[in-house]
Amino acid sequence: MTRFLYFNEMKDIKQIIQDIASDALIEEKQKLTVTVEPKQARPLIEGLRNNKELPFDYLISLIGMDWGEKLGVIYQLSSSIDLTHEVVIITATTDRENPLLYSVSDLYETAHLNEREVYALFGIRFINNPDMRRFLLDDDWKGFPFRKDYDENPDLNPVNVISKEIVDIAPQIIETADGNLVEREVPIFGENDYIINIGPQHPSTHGVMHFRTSLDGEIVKKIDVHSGYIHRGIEKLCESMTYPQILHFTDRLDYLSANINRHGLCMCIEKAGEIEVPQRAEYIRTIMDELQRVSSHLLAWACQCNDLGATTAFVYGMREREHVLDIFDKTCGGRLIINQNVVGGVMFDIYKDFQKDVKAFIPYMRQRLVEYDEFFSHNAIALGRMVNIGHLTKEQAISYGVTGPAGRASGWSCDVRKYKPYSLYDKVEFKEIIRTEGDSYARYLNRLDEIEQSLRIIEQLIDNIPEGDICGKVKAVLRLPEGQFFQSVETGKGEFGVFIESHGDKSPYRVKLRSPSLSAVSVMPLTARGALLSDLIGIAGSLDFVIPDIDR
Amino acid sequence: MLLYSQPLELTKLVHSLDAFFRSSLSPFWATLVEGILIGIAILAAYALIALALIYIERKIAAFFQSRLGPNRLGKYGVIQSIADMIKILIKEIIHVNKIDKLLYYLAPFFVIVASVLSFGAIPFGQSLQAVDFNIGVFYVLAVSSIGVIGILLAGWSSNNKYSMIGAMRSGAQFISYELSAGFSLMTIVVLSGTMQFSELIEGQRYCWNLFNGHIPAFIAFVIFLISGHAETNRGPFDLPEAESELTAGYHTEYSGLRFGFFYLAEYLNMFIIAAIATTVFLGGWMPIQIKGWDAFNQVMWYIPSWIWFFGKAFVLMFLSLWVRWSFPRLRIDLLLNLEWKYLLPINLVNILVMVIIVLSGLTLADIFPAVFGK
Amino acid sequence: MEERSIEMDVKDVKIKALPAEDFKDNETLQKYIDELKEQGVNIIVGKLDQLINWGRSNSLWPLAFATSCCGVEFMAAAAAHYDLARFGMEVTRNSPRQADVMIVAGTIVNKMSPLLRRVYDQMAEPKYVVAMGSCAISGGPFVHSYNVVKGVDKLVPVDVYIPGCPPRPESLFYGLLQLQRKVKVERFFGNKRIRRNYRPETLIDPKTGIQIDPQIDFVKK
Amino acid sequence: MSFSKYISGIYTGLKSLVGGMMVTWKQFWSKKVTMEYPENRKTLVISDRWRSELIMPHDENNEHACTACGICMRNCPNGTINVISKKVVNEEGKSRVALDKHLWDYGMCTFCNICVISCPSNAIIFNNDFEGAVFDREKLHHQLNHPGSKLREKKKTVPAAPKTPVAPASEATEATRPTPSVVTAGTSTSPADNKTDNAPKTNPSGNLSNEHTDKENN
Repeated sequence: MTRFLYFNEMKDIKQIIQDIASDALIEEKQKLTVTVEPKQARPLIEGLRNNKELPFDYLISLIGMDWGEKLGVIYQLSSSIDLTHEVVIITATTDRENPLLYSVSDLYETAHLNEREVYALFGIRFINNPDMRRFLLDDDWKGFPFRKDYDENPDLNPVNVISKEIVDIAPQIIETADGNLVEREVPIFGENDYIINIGPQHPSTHGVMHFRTSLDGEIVKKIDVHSGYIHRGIEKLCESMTYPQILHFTDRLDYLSANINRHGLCMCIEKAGEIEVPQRAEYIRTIMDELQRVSSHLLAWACQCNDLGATTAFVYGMREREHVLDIFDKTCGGRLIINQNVVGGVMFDIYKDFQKDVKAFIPYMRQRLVEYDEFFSHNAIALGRMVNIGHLTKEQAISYGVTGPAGRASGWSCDVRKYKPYSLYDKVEFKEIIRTEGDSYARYLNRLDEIEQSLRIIEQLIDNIPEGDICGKVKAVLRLPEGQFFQSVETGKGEFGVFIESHGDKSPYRVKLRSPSLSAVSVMPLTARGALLSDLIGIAGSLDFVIPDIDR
Repeated sequence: MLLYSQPLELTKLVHSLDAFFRSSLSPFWATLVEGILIGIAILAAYALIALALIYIERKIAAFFQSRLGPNRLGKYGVIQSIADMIKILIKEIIHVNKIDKLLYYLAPFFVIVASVLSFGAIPFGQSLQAVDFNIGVFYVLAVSSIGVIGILLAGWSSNNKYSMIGAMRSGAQFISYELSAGFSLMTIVVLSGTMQFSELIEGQRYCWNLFNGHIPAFIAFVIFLISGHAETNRGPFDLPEAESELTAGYHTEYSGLRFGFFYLAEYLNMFIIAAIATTVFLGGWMPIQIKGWDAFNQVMWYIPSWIWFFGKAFVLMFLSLWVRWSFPRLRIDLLLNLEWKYLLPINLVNILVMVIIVLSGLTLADIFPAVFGK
Repeated sequence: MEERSIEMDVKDVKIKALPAEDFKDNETLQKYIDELKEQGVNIIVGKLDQLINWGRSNSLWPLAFATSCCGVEFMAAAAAHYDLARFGMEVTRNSPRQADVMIVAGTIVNKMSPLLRRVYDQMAEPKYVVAMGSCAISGGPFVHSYNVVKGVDKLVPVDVYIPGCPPRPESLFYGLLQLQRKVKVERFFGNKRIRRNYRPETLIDPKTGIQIDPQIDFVKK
Repeated sequence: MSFSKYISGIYTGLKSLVGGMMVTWKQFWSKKVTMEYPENRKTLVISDRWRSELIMPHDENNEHACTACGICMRNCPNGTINVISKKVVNEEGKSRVALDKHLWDYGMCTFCNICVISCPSNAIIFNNDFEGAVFDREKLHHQLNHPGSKLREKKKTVPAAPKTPVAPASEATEATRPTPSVVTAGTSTSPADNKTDNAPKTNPSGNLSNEHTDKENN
C-alpha cells in the first residue's frame, strides 16, 4: 500500500516548512499544525503544494476564523496520493477593518468559493482571487455574521419581499508586478450574452442552487454559481449551544447522509473529550451509516434518472429507498433525520427484528440492482446522455476537492473509510470503487457499485453485533479541552469534515463543517462548459450535490 | 333504427337523421344544421376523449411505476379528470406584462384548432366520419403541422427564456419528424394506391396494410410510431416542455384555460397519431375479416366498428405510453441524429423497396390472392 | 329559507375514508364556516359552489417549493409507497402559473424570501399555501439564526400548517386532506374566500419604510 | 461510421430499449406497493418509536410526573419548550415549586428527543400520532399538562414506564434506554435543586433507566 511508503515523510515535511518559513511555529497536535505570518502563508502553501514526493495538493478545507483581536484562516491540507498525511496551516491578521490575505485559489480551485465564503462571513478579502463577491450572502448584507462582534439586530438586515437585481460584476484585488494592490471590477458576462437563471426555484437543481448560465443557442458558455438561498448560519448557531445540542444540526446539512454527518461530529467530540464508545454502539453506527449510504445513493440514482427524464426510474429508486427508511423508522423513530448518534454512542438500541429486516433487505436490493442495470444502465438513450458527458480529470477532481463517488469516478482514490478508517471500517472488507473515465456515466456506475459494497459491509457486521451498552459514560456537562480537533467521514457525497476549536467551554468556539457538495458544485462551471443545456442538468444530477450542505 | 346484423352500429341512426333533416328542411338549412350538429358532436367527443385519455395515462403511468394512480374520486378514480376540468375552467387566467399580446392569446388556439381539424377527419367507425376527403392522409398531415406554429408562437410571445428555448426545440423537432411521418405514410399510399381514408380501410378488409406490405410496411409502421410520438412532444421526446430542464417549456407562462388547451391538445394529438396509424396500417374500424369464413365475419361484425377502431387505437396508445414511461429523455442532438441519420435514410430506402414490391407484385395480396386478395 | 347556507356544519364537509370527527382543528374550520354563513347565500348558487369546490379540492396541483429536507419527504410522498397521485395531486407543476397549491417544504432564508413571494405572486388564483415542516412554520431548528425567516406566514398567507421535522408522508397527506376541507367550505361565487393567516409585520418596503399591502400584485405593479 | 457498425448500433440500441421496456412491463402486472392512507387508517402501523407529538402522560388521577425542574427547557436546542413553574404551599406549610404550564411548540420542534432522554422523571414522551396538520398556527402551541393536574406523589407506586396510548410499556423503556450524552444541566439555578422531596436527583451520569429512578424514589 502506498500509504506506508511515506512513513518518514512527516520529518521531511517539517524540514520543508522550516526552509520556507523559518519562524513558523510547528506543533504536533492532533494534526501537524503550523502557525505563520500572513506574508509567509502563501509561499509555504505553494511549497507544500509543489512538493515533489508528497505534494499537498488537496485542500480539505479553508476555515475562516475570528480570534477576537485577530482574523485569520486555517488551511487543512492533505495529499491526494495518501490522504493520511495532513498539515494544518494557520495564519491571521490583526487588521479588522480591512483584513487582507493572499489567495490560494490559483493553487487549489476549491479555494475560490471557499474564500468568497470567508469574505461573506468574516469580511476577509483575498488578494488575487479573481472574483471577490460574497458567496452565501447578498452583497449588501450589513456586517459579517461570523465575526464575534456581529450585530444580530434583525432591523439591519430585514426580511424583504422585493426582488433584487443581480449584479454581474466581480470586484477583485490584484497585486501588480511592483507589489501594489489594485482594486478593480470585471464583468462576469459579456454584454450580449443570453443569460438564463437555472434556479433557485427549479425542479432539477436538487434544492435551491442558482446557476446563472449564459447560452449560445443551447450550448452552455459560462456558469456563474450563486448560492446561499438556504444559508442558515449553522456554524454560527453552534457557537452558542452545548455539544449535545449542536448534533441535530448535522442531520440537516446533507440530509441524505444525515446519520453519517452526525457520526462525524460525534466522533470529533468523542476524540477531543476522550470518550469511549461501546462496541455495540460502533456496530450500530456502522450498519446505520452504510444503510444511510445505500439510501443516499439510491436517491442520487433516482434523481439523476429523473433529471434525464426517466420518471419511472425515479419512482423505482424511491421505492427501494423506502425499505431502508422503514428500518430507520423502526429503529430511531425518524425516516430522513434520525437523530441516532449521540456523544458516546447511539440514542436508540436496535429493535427486535432489526437483523431480520436488514437481512431481508440485502438480497432484495441486490435483485433490484440487477433490474436497474437492465432498465437504465444499458439503455441506449441513457448512454447517449451520460457517456463522455461532463468530463472531469483526476487533476481537476483533486484541485476542486471533489471526493466521494464523483472523485473516485475520475480515478482518485479518496475513500476516507480506507485511508483514515473510523468505527469498524478497518475490520470489514470492501472494495473502493475506482473508475478512470471521469464522465457522468462513471459517476453513475460508481454509485450503483458502492451500493453493492455497502451491502457487503452490512452483511459482515449484521450477525456479529455484540451485546452490551449502547452508550458510554459522558460527563453531565460536556466540556472539551482547549484545542483544534478535526474529523473526517465518508458520506454518500464525499469527505465530510468536522473542525471544532474549543476554548474549554460548554460550547465550541468555532465549528466548521467541510461540505463535499460545495466542491461538487464548484466543478459545475468546468464540467458543463460547452455542453448542452440538457447536459447541464444531467451533469448536476451525476455530481449529486445537496444544497443545504453547501450553504450550511 | 337498428340493423339486426350489426345491432350496435350507428350507421342506421346517422342515415335516418340525415334523411330526416333533408326531408324536413331545405338543402341549405339541412347542411347547416347537420354541420352544427357534427361540430358539436366532434367537440364533445374531443373533450370526452381527452378527459378519458388523461385519466388513462395517469393510471397507466402509475401502474408502470408500481403505484395506484388516482383512486379516490369515484370507482378507481375514474372521474378524476372531470375534477381537473372543473378546476381548470375556473382558474384565473393571468395576464402577463411585456408579452406580445396578440400572439400570446392566439397561440393556444392554433394548437387546439390544429388538433381539432385533424381530429375531424378521422373515421371513427362505419359512417362515423365528418368529411371523407379524397386526399385524407395528406389533409391530416397538413393540418396537424399547424400545431407547431402555435407552440412556436407561445414560446416566442411569452417573453420568457425557458419558453423560448422550449419553442425552438419544438420547432426543430417537429419539422424534422414531420418528414419521417410523411414518408412512412407515403409508403403505405404507394402500397394501397389511395389517400382517401374510406378506400384505405376498404382495401384492408382481408389484409391489413401492415401485413400486406410485410417488411417495408412494418418498418414504415415503426417509423411512423416513433416520429408520431415525437411530433406529439411526449416522452422520451418531450424536450419542448422538459420538466427537469425548462420547468414547463413553451407553456410556462400560460395559466387556467389557456394552459388547459395545450394540455388537452397534447393528449388529443397522441390519440390522433394512434388513430391515423390504426386507419392506415391496421385496417381502421374494419373488423377482422377472413376471406371465405362468412359466419366468423358475421360474428365479428356484431362488435360495432367504432369499438374496433378505439380498441386498435388503444393498443397503439398503450404502446406509446409504455415507451414514454420507460425511457429517459433524448437530448436535442440525439433527437436530430435519430431522425436525420437513422429514420430518414431508412425511410427513403424503405419507400423504394415498397415501390419495388408493389411493382413486382410481391405484396401478400398479390402472392396469396385467395386468402388476402380484395 | 332561501337565504341559507348549504354547509351548516363541519360534519358536512366530507372527506373520503376519514370522518370529520377524526380531524383535528375542527374548531377553526367551524369558525370559517360561521364567518361565511353570516354572509348568506342562495341555495342554487350554493349547490353549484359545492360542485366547483368538489372539483377544486380534488384537483390541487402542487408546486413544490422544496428547499431542504422536507422536499425529500415530498418526493417520497409522490413515489410508489405513498403515491400522491391517489389524491389527483401528482401533477406537480413546475410553473407557478399552473399550480394551485404551493407546498413550502424547507427553510426560507432572507435571500430566498423575495423569491418565495415572487413565486406566490406568479400563481393564479385560487391559490393556497401549505407550510410543511418546522422550518416553514416557524424557522424550526434555525429559529435563532440571523438569516432565517421565522415562518413563511410572514411572507405569504398560509392555509395549512403541517408540523414535523420533517413530517412523514402520511402527515403530508393528512395536511392536504385538511386543505381539501378548507377548499370545500369556500365559495367560488362572489369570491368569498376564507381570511387567511398572515403576519405582515415584516412586509416593509426597505426603500420607503411603508408597510406593503399583501394584496398588491407585484407583477402588475 | 462503417455500415456494419451502423447496423449493430441500431441492433444493440433497440435491444437495450426493449430490455428496459420489459422491466416496466413486469412492473405493470406486479402487485403495487402503495399504502392507502387514509383508507388504511385502521390498519396502519406507525413505528412505536416515531416521534410526532410530545405528550405528558397523565394517570387516572390526572397526575403527571413533571417536577418543573426545567431541564428539558434548558436542553432544548431551539427553545421549543417553555416550562412555567409556580410556588405552591403544601399542607405542611412548606412552599415548593410545582408545574404551572408546560408549553411546547409543535411547529418549532426538531424532534431531537433530547428533552425526553434528559428528563429525570420520565415525565414527557413522544407519541406517534402523526396527524398534526391544522389551519391555525396558534393550535400548534400545546400545553402538555392537563388543566387541574398535579404532581404524582412519591408514596404512590410509580408505574414502571409512562403509559402512552400507543407504545407498549416495554417498547417505551427500550426506546429510552441509557442515553447519557445529554446534559442534565446541573446549574444551581435549576428549580430542581430546591429540595423538593419527591423530585429525583438529577443523575449526572444520565443513566435514566426506570429501575434506577424507582430505586431513588424509594
